[in-house]
Amino acid sequence: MSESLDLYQDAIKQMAAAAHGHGQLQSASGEAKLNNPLCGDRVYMQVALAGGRIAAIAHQTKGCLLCKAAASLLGARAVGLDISAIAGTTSALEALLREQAPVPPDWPELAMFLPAHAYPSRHKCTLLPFRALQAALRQAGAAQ
Amino acid sequence: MSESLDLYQDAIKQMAAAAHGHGQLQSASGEAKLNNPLCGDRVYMQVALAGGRIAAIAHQTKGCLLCKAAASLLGARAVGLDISAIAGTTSALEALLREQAPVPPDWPELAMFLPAHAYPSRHKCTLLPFRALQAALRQAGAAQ
Amino acid sequence: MSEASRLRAEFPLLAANPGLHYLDSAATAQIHRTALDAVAHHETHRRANVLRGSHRLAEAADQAFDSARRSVARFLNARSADEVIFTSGATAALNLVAQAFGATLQPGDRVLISLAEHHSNFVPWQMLRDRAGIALDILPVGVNGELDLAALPQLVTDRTRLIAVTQCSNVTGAWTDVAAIVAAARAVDARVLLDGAQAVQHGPQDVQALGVDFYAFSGHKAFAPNGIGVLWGRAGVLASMPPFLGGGGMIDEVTAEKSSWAEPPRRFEAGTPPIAQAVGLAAALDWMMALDWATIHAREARLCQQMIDGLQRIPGLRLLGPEASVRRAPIVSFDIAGLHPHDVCQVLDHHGLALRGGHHCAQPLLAALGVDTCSRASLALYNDEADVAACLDAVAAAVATLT
Amino acid sequence: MSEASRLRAEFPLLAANPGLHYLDSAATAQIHRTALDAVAHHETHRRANVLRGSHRLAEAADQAFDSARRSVARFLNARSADEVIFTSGATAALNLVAQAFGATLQPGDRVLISLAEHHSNFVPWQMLRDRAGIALDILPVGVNGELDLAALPQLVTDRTRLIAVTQCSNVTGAWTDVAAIVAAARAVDARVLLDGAQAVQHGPQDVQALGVDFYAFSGHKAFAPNGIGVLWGRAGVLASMPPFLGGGGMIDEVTAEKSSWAEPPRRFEAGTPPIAQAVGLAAALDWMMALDWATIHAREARLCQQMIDGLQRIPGLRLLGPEASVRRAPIVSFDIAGLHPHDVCQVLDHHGLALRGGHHCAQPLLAALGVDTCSRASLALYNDEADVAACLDAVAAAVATLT
Ligand SMILES: Cc1ncc(COP(=O)(O)O)c(C=O)c1O
Ligand SMILES: Cc1ncc(COP(=O)(O)O)c(C=O)c1O
Repeated sequence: MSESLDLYQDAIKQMAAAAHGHGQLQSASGEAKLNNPLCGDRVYMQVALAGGRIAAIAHQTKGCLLCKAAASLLGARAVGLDISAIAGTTSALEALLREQAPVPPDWPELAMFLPAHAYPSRHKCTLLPFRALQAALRQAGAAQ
Repeated sequence: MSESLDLYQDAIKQMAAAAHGHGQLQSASGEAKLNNPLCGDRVYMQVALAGGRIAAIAHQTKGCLLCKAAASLLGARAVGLDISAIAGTTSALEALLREQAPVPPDWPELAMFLPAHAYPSRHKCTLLPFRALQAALRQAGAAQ
Repeated sequence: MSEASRLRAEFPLLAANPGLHYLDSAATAQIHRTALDAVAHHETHRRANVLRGSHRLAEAADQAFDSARRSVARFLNARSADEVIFTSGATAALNLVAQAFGATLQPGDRVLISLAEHHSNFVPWQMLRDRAGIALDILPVGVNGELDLAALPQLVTDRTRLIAVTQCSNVTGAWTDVAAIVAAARAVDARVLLDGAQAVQHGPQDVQALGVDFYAFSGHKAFAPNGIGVLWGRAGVLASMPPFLGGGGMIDEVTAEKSSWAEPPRRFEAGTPPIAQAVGLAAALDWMMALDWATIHAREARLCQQMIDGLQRIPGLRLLGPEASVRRAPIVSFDIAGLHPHDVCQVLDHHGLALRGGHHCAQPLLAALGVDTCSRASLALYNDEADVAACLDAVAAAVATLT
Repeated sequence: MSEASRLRAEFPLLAANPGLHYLDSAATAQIHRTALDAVAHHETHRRANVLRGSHRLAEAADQAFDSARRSVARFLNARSADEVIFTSGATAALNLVAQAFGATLQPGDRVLISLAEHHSNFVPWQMLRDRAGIALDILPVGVNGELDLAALPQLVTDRTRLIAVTQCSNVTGAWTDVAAIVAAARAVDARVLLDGAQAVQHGPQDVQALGVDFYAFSGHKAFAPNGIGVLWGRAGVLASMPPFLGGGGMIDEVTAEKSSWAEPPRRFEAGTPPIAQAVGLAAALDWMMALDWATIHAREARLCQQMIDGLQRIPGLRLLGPEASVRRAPIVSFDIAGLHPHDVCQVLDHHGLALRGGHHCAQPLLAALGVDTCSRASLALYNDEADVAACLDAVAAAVATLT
């Protein structure tokens, strides 16, 4: 009980507070609403595509710090990427949560989620924005 | 396991085999079919009344030895009795099964059911013909 | 040793976790050792199927099961053990009523529930509405989540056949004014179902004094095994209902063409019932019946007040639930501005506290209270001052950690 | 020590009752110590409600529950653990299909069952027929109670949507020719439900190889706790079904107006599930998966044959069940002319044998076999030659005592 709770390191709190990408797009190519019925987390994710790549992203996120930090990270980093890059990063995050797989070099920020490995019930919260983005991209019809 | 099983004393087997009252009445004042869904025992009981007393009784009984012995005992003894006498004997049999209450002096044959005290799952089988007779009497409209 | 620590020592999980402050009894109360021992003893000495016994084990299992039914009847002060139906839990009990009593309703009949219901006493009625063409009315709640009894007169009509409400909210702890509900129902000859899930861990109940027609609860919230629950129903009402599930044990006779049904309670207990769990439940209820509830209630109320007073001092924290004047169970839910309950409860866990954060299966109530989720501390007879103090410290720590 | 006595020693009840010849495993198999220990361990170290965990106990309970689901999936060789639904027993699982799959049927659609079904796979379909206006067809049985597969072509029609049959009769022990049923169903695009209640105590199953769509069983017949059962369903079929019961845990979102549902399996698990029982079930199934089933099957078959051969020599005794050529589970039912099974089993009990007499919740089958009731000896992996010999002696003694 005395070890510190590194789940809530400053990186997470700052990323969540920054709320990169929070808002709404005027015209989206695709969007998705996902929720986690067990905890009430909700993500509304929109993307605009240009040439198969994300040109703009916006989200409205109700959730815990992990969920908000993940959404904010996508808000900061997703522009310019295509659906397969997002799929790869989502898998990397899953593996990192599940089995402490290495942090992908191009997404060093994912390291902030490593302590969540110890809390399986929080994995879904963390992944929810990534899943929502994938769903929005699929809705936009972005071919893999 | 070596003590003998006094549940199946000769008195029971003989009473069951005698099947007193087995058959059907030409014209009954009342009748009832009762069954025990858990074991499949079935009693079809008919009575004819005269002056508020049982003038004739007949039954068709599918059941275990206890059930058959009880039906046969009623076939042998019920004629001439009224509904309240039957109610009294039924209660006496219940008490005897439940808590080894004394055998009523006017129904010494009930003693044969005393060993069933130790087997609560058999109490219903034993009582079924008595319950069927009571139901038949009620159907005959015999006032208490 | 304090009374609470003496009690605490009787709970295997709490005894095995001396550092744990368990404040999640509204979700699941810890099992009392007498219940756990009863399950092991039954499985080791009397395990057999029931109701068709023709060997001594089966006979012993039958007797243990019947005796468990009588214990439940005593716990509820039911008129007869034949009014006690064993189910797999409160949710199954509530669905049983929605389906079997529901089958006796006509299109246009009305059922009244409240906005404060747990999903288990909400969704079955929506499903019945959609299936059977009945109308579902919903009693609103006030700003603190208490049932708005002033709305009863408009909502209880000649077509109202059933009022189904919780005895105690799993979010706010508010006890329902059951007498008012029963009076309103009786005026139109409607039946009353009480969801007692949150009540049973706070002592024996008296269904006759409550005056209701159905009462549902779960074993796991009564210091007993899970996988077992009870529906109590008034004999006459049960007798008028068709079966819920079909299967072994609930029939009178089955033929290829059609089947007929056993009398209650067996009519509503299809299949092999949860036998060892019923025996465990009886052990827990028998143990509860021997306790001094006046003392326990006084302690629960005192601790609840300490919790409320302490939480109120935390900046940004909003308490959900009734005014001080309303009788409440020791359940305290709260929302801290800007913090998500899952994060709060995670930090609390880090400090050795078990609290639950989320929607608590009461989304309509939370929506009425203006929140999506909240954190909840729920107290039971094994909690003491140290649990409350630890909780208050840890909530303060959580605010510091998370902001 | 023989293999059977080594196994026997692992069952708490059998170890506590050295003189007992337990031949009633078809009603309830004895619980294996690993399952009983797993329940006690769970309740002592991880007891919490699941699926909404925000403290470490709840997290541990969640993981134990998820892991139990994966054990069941392995035991059944299911494609995914998400195809495994925990219920309170086989009867609840069968009713779940009758109601939730039943709700997808149209008036005029047909369901085919057999005359050999246990009431739990008979009555729910009669109830569905009477409620939903579907037609119920019944596959007849031959003189020995085996399914009359020759009647399949006439009974399987374009309107047949489901064939629901037992994998193994609880009266005759006959195994169903599942491949023939599946082929007939596939020809008209009907689904197949297999009632595996009697199969699971004879080893792990392979639902993919069986080729069925639903598979139901109970924990208490699989050396596990009672109060728990499983419905396995093909993912696509489950996804097309509306919920069965309403309550906590099965929703996506609840509003006062309407609710939406979670994905399977949670959609079909309303309320707090039987958590400790699931953990106990997983322990029993894990233990079973490590056994040498070829050896056990050979012993079961040998003992079954000894029982049949011995009983056949008793004058007036009629064996029910299939010809020697048909594959059967070690279940032997018999009728002795002029003797009632309850009396027979009572005398057997006096000699230390636990057998069951009655209609075995299979009245339509018994009627087809021309009896109201019968006595049944059922063998499991802990039985040995001594049990069979004692049974044969005691049946002879019963005939002497009762005539
Ligand atoms: C008020 C209330 N009703 C019903 C339930 C459902 O109980 P269970 O999940 O044990 O079926 C609960 C508990 O979750 C509850 O708090
Ligand atoms: C073939 C068969 N199906 C279904 C059942 C019902 O199982 P349960 O009573 O455990 O729900 C049984 C056992 O009683 C059975 O033998």
